Amino acid sequence: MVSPVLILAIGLGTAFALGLLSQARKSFLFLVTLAALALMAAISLGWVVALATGAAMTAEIHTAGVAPPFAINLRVGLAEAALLATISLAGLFSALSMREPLLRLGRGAMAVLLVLVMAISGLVMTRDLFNLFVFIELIAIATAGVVLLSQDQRAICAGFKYLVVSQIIAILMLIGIIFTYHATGSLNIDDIVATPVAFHGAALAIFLLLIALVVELKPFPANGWALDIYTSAHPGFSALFSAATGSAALFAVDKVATYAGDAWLPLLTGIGLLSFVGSNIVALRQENDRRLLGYSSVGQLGLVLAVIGQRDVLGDAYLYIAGGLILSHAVAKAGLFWMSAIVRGRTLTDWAAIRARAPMVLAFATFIAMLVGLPPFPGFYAKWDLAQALVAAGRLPILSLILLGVLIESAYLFRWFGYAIKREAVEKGLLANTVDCGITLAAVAGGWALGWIWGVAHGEFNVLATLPVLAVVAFLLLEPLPAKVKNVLAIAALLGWFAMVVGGYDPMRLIFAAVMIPGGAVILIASFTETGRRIGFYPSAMAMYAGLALLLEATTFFEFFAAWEIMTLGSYFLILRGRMSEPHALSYMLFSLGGAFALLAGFAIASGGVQPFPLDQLGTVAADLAPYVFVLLAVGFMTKTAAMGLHIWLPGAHAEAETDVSPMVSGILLKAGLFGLFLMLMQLGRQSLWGVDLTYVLVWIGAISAFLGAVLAIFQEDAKRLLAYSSISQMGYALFGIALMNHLGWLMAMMFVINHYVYKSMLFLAVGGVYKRTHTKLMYKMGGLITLMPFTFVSVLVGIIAMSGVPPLSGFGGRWIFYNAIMDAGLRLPLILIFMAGPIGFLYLFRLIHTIFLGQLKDPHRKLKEAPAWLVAPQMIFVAFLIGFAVLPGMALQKVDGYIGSIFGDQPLVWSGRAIASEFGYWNPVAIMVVIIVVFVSVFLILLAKNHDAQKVKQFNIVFSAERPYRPETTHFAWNFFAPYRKAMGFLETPVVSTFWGGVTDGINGVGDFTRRFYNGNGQSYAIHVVLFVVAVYLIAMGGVA
Amino acid sequence: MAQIALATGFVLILAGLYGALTNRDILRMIVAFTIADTGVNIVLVAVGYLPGRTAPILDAAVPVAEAGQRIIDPVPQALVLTAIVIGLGITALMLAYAYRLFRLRHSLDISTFTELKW
Amino acid sequence: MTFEWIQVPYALATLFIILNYGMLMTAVVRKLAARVGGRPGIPVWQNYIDLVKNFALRSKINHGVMYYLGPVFRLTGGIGLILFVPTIYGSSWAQNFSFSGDLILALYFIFFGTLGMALGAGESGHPHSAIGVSRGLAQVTAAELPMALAVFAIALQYQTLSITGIVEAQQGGLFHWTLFTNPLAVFAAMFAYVGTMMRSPFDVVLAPQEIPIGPPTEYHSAYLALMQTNRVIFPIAKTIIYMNIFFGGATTWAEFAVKVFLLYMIPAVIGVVHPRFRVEQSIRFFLKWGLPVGILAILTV
Amino acid sequence: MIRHVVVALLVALLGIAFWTLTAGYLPDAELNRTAAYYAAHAQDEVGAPNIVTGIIVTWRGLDTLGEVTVLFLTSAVIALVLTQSKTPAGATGAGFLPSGELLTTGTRMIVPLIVLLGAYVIMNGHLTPGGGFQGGAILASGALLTLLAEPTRRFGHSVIARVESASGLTYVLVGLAGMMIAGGFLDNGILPLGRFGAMLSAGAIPLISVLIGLKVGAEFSSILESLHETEDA
Amino acid sequence: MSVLMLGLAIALALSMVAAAAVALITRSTVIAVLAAGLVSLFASIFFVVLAAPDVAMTEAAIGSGLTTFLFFFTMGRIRREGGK
Repeated sequence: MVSPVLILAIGLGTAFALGLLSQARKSFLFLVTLAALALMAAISLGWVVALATGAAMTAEIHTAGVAPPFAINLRVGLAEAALLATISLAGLFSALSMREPLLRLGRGAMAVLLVLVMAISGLVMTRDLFNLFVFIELIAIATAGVVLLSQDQRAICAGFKYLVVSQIIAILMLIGIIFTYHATGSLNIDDIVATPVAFHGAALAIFLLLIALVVELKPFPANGWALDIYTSAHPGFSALFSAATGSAALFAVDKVATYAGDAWLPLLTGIGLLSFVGSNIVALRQENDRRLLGYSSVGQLGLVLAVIGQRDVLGDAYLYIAGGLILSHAVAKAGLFWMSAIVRGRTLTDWAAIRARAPMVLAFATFIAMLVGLPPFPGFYAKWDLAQALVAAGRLPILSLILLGVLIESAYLFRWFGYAIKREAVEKGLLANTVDCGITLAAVAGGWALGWIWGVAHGEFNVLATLPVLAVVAFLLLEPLPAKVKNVLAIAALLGWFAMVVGGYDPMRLIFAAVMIPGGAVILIASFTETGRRIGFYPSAMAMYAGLALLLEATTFFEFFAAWEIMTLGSYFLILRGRMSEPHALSYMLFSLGGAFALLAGFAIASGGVQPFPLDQLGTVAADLAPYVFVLLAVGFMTKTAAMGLHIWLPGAHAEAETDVSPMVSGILLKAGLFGLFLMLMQLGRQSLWGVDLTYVLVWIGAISAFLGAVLAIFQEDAKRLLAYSSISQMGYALFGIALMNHLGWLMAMMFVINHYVYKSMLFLAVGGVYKRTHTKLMYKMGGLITLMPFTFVSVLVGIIAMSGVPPLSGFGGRWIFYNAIMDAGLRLPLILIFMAGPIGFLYLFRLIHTIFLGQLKDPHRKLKEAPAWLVAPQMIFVAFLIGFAVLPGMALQKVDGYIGSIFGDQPLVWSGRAIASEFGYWNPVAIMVVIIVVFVSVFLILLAKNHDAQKVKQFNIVFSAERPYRPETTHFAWNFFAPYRKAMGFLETPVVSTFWGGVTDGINGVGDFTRRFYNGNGQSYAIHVVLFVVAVYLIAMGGVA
Repeated sequence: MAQIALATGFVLILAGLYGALTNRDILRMIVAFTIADTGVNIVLVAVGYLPGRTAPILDAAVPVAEAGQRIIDPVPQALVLTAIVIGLGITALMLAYAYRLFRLRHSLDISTFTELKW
Repeated sequence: MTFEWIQVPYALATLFIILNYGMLMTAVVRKLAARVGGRPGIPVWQNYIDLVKNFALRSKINHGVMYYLGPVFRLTGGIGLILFVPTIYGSSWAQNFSFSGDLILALYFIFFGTLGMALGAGESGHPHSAIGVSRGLAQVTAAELPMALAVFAIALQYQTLSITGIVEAQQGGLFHWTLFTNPLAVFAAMFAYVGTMMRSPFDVVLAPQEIPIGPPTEYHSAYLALMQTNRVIFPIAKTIIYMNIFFGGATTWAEFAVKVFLLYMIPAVIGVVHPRFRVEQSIRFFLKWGLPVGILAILTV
Repeated sequence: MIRHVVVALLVALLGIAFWTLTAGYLPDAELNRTAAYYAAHAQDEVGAPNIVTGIIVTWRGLDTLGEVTVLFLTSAVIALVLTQSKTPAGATGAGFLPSGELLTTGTRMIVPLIVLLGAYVIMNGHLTPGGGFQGGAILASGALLTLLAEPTRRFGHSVIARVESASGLTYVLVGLAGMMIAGGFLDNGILPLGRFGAMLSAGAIPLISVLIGLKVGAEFSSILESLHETEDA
Repeated sequence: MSVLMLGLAIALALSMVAAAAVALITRSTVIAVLAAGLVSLFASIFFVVLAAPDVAMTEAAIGSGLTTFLFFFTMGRIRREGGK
């Protein structure tokens, strides 16, 4: 392997050699520069591969042929090699991105860039303190030089502010170095660690050096001077500045922290966390995209600084975590900056222009997922291991602060992504050219490769290696195919996976699998109505299904959590496709991520840092920890089942989603939450916290959700919102059932899982079909569609009969089991809410069917056709299933009943032939169906005999109070259908929960908007901020002692 | 002797910092920074000074054999040389920036260059 | 609980008895109400005349499928309710098809008729029927609440959901009736009973002056015939349920006739002296008075 | 006004920190490990009587390489900064005061001496105090003097750039040669250590000093040149 | 350690601090720059006293010489282009 010193030598040599070549042939000079950078990248990559595969040992390079303490030595281990590779690659791509100014300014600029990359590499390799200082100064001057390449006039001011603060840093660092030398007698980092510290002022010396390096990392309160560079410099340089310089400075801090000893680590953690959370909050109110990226990169540097601060606890996972975070930040941030070169406008909404190029949207999504740390990227593995290690060491507050920071960061990143997908693009907003797109896609490839490497390195479970995720990647590649072909493939994939795994599941998991996988396939039939290629739909849908499939397959906490996040990611992209769904998709994502982080914390506490922790051992958690694990996991799962209080994302997300996405998200996705609750309650059972039985709390939440969900559904004017609120109510029922913690309660919940999937998908598809024809979701704008859309009417009719629990159909089965369940459950008061929710449920269902299908037909709708055949087909399948399930509930329930019996150890239901008897009553679905049908047919025959030749008359043919209506709109009673209810119970409609969550978000935004005002742009005040920061930390850390 | 040098060095640094942070004129800030740099250089050399010893040059007066007892610590001097040149480099760069800033807005007052904020 | 074919003729017989009893009783009650008002009132066999007249009428109008099936749903609801509830305790042939479901089935099956009626009225396109349906549903759901609580209280008290089981537990003397063993539940249930009997003060649903007879506005001839047969037997079916659960059930047809008549008279008597509530007033009434009693019934069972 | 008070407070607090450093400071009685090593091995390992130059050129050669790059960077950046901003047409440099008699004759007399002194300082860098940097600076002051004397005279800018690049490149190549032939990067063992105290001794140190001297001189003059040149171009 | 050297050191220290104070307080920038150059000159003498000849030469050549010249050069440019 060639010696890494060559990296420095090539960098410098080419920089000097450029002077010799003729100034005229600029493109040749540019090629030489690129060749040099490529060579440096090749060397570092060679070292990475050699070190990773163990072919080479950590290289110790002695300059001047003398042993280290007396000469400068360089070291290249695996960490250094990885950083070197990132830096040189970032340098190469940034040079490509900055080709226009480089060619314009000639060899001077190229030399400065080369020296900058060399200096950053030197900073990573050197093991000598003063050499560290020289390289930092080199970076400072080179940065000042390159910043000038930007067209932006403000770059000069930014450069000057940068230089002013670099001076202050230089002063502090020099004093720190010289007094460390005086105290320890040597300048070499490894040598200092060996010898004990004699001079009592050494602590202050170490402090000065450390604080100088930390200020170099642009910590939150004192980083105004660096943010201007991000805003005004050329994006190519900003990429290099944040990815390469940021990572190298972090590594420098890490080197100094090793010899400074563990006493300083809490200080580093404190500064890091303050910087991470602070800059993320301030970034919330940013409108300029590059400044936002600046804040985000400062935040990420703060996060890694905090991780460095925790190195004593992380042990050997430290490199894996810190490396994962640094590399994913470097690749993502560099990619985003290079992308910002393509977008013409500088505000966040101008990024809507990237929609013109599908690969760019994929790139944007990849980078955001990497920054937030979603699977399958390294950040995800790193965050998981970090959480495990922190909880194992009992440092929960630090973990919660980090998760809070990540949540805030995901807030503004996903809001930005929403703008990019949803806002209308200004024309010519994209300066897409092959080179910039090429670089960005290279970064994307780098990101996915890192994801694979981190997955393999994780040992336990490589997300990218699982079959479902590979299917998602396959669908990403199949994008150019027409939608119908992809739809067939998708359905085949789902059914194939179900056939493959169906054998190994217990009855309960089997039902969930049946609802989720083949259920998804049935809903996908409805996607045949779409024409064209539907870019982005199939990968997102398959990601959601992959998440669900893996959720059922999961055996350990990590697999479960990875599946949970993939499912959330996929469903977010699906919901975002809706026309008006941007704010709702954002609130969905934030709630889901909040819930996922609650799960992460819960799993971490439960496993206590033991990796890999099997899922079925959840019950073995220590008794004092169990309630907290219970609360965290319950909150996490309830964000997904939209229990009251965590529900405000659901109405918007389900209502604004596309026609075939609403059933998927509502019918299937909510079941994931229920599946989680089942697992949790199965393992943890009844827990009580501060004397309150938590399952009793869940009962109350379930009851309140059921009642309020139904009440709110009555007052909706939009059909899909009505169904969305009804989903909240039905999930409330299911949650109530599970929380009863008795056999029949769980059976009732399972009934709801099946029933809710069937009729909610049916109703959403029906309303979707009506929407496709009438182009409106507002019920009072429709009416009288029964004659034009008979099949849709039948499906909605069967749906509401089943849903309201009226006897012949399966809804009644659920109610019957519910009654038997509450008979022996000790509680009384929550039942009242459930009893009230029942009939109210019937109201909104009737409103749905009356306002859309009955009443007066509007003139514009006279010539409407039936909903598209592909939409009606799945509805008919569901109708058939409902009737079949109503007559033979045993078909699905008997095995599950046995399984639940094995858990609770009792067998309350006796399945005798077609009748089901319980301790309190009996239910014979076949008899009920037969009696009703016989009576119905006989009465119908009587009416038919008497009135068979009636002539069909239009609804319009009516007289009321001696007047004939002249326009159908006036006589269709639909708007504010339940006015009396609104007068009587309107007070329940006050948006208590949404005002609470709105208050929380506005509060954080307000804080962000207030604190960012203190960056007033004045270079001198920034310098004062730095000195103030140094003095403040000095007082806190040293308390004035030497 | 060393304490005096250290004290003057630190006083110069503090004076330089004070000047840099209070003066609104850019040129005066740069002057203040040069003074601070000189102060740092003095501190660096002062740390290397051992009372009662001579310059680290091995010539007739200081034979190689007893060099260890006769010379002061050469390392800080080596560092100072680099520090001085770096100081000059940064000062020259700041002057060039000051000139460009002046050409931009025809004023040298730092508070006029504040459009990059929030 | 197996099914024998003999049960079909038995059920038809019970149905025939109840149908005629209903015809006569409702006519008698209307005659009593008229006499109180100083009017001679209708002849006792008036219902039979209306039924024959309506069946004889020939109608050419049909507003669509659901409109056509509306009355069928309605009558099926009425007949089904009778069939699913045992009429006479102890008699072998008057058990109807009560083996197929029990208390919960009876409770939920009430909605079957309401749903059918609502759909049919909705399809008729007449604004009055739509308004009537909206009022009816709003009011019935509020009224059903105390009933559901009372039923649950009873189920908890007797630890069974089968109606025959409850009736059996109430045999043996007046003081074994639920009326005395669990008066709060009965009181709550009577709220619901009065509320759903479509008599003032809760008859805004088919308020004659505002929206001529509400939902069935557009119905006439054979449709109306079916509805009227249902109007006759549906209240009786509900009364049978109340009688079985709260008032000791009936061991002989005579006891059955007397109890049904007396129960039927309660809302009639209340109706005569009360003005009509608006819908939100009745909802508030049920929530303010009916609900607390129901809650007490549950808590104290 | 509050800014002054705040800064004064901050500086006072920093003063306290520094005061704790100076109060507790006592100079070492003995040379510490590194200095003692350098003192002992100055002759056999580096062969340079001037230990400081020895440290600068070989032992801590990377620093000096970094150092030279700093100057190279500064001159490149200043050239960048000033080429981007041609002076506005109106304010030409024509208004130069004709340099006085004393200055022109003085320059003609002193400049050769300065150049000679610079060369001496560079060549004897490893023997007497001085070395690449000092010599380079002196050469630059020579160039500065000529600039002051005849402001209109143009130096061959490409000549300076070529000298600067050539010396930089050779310096790196010498470093690499050190790595190939001798112990490590920038090791002065590539040439024989020679007699201690002689002009051509201490291995590659004189060569490197010359390269540094040329480079520093060229860079300083190019800085002055670009500052001067953009004046009235 | 002869008293002479100590006295010289103290004198140099005080003069340096005085020059620095002048540099920071004066109204006109020219005097400030000259004062800074003076500080640098005193520093180079101080280095000689501290037995660091190399540093003294560098400080003299670069610190006082070139830096001061750079300042005057820039100020000249600024004044010639309508500066104060």
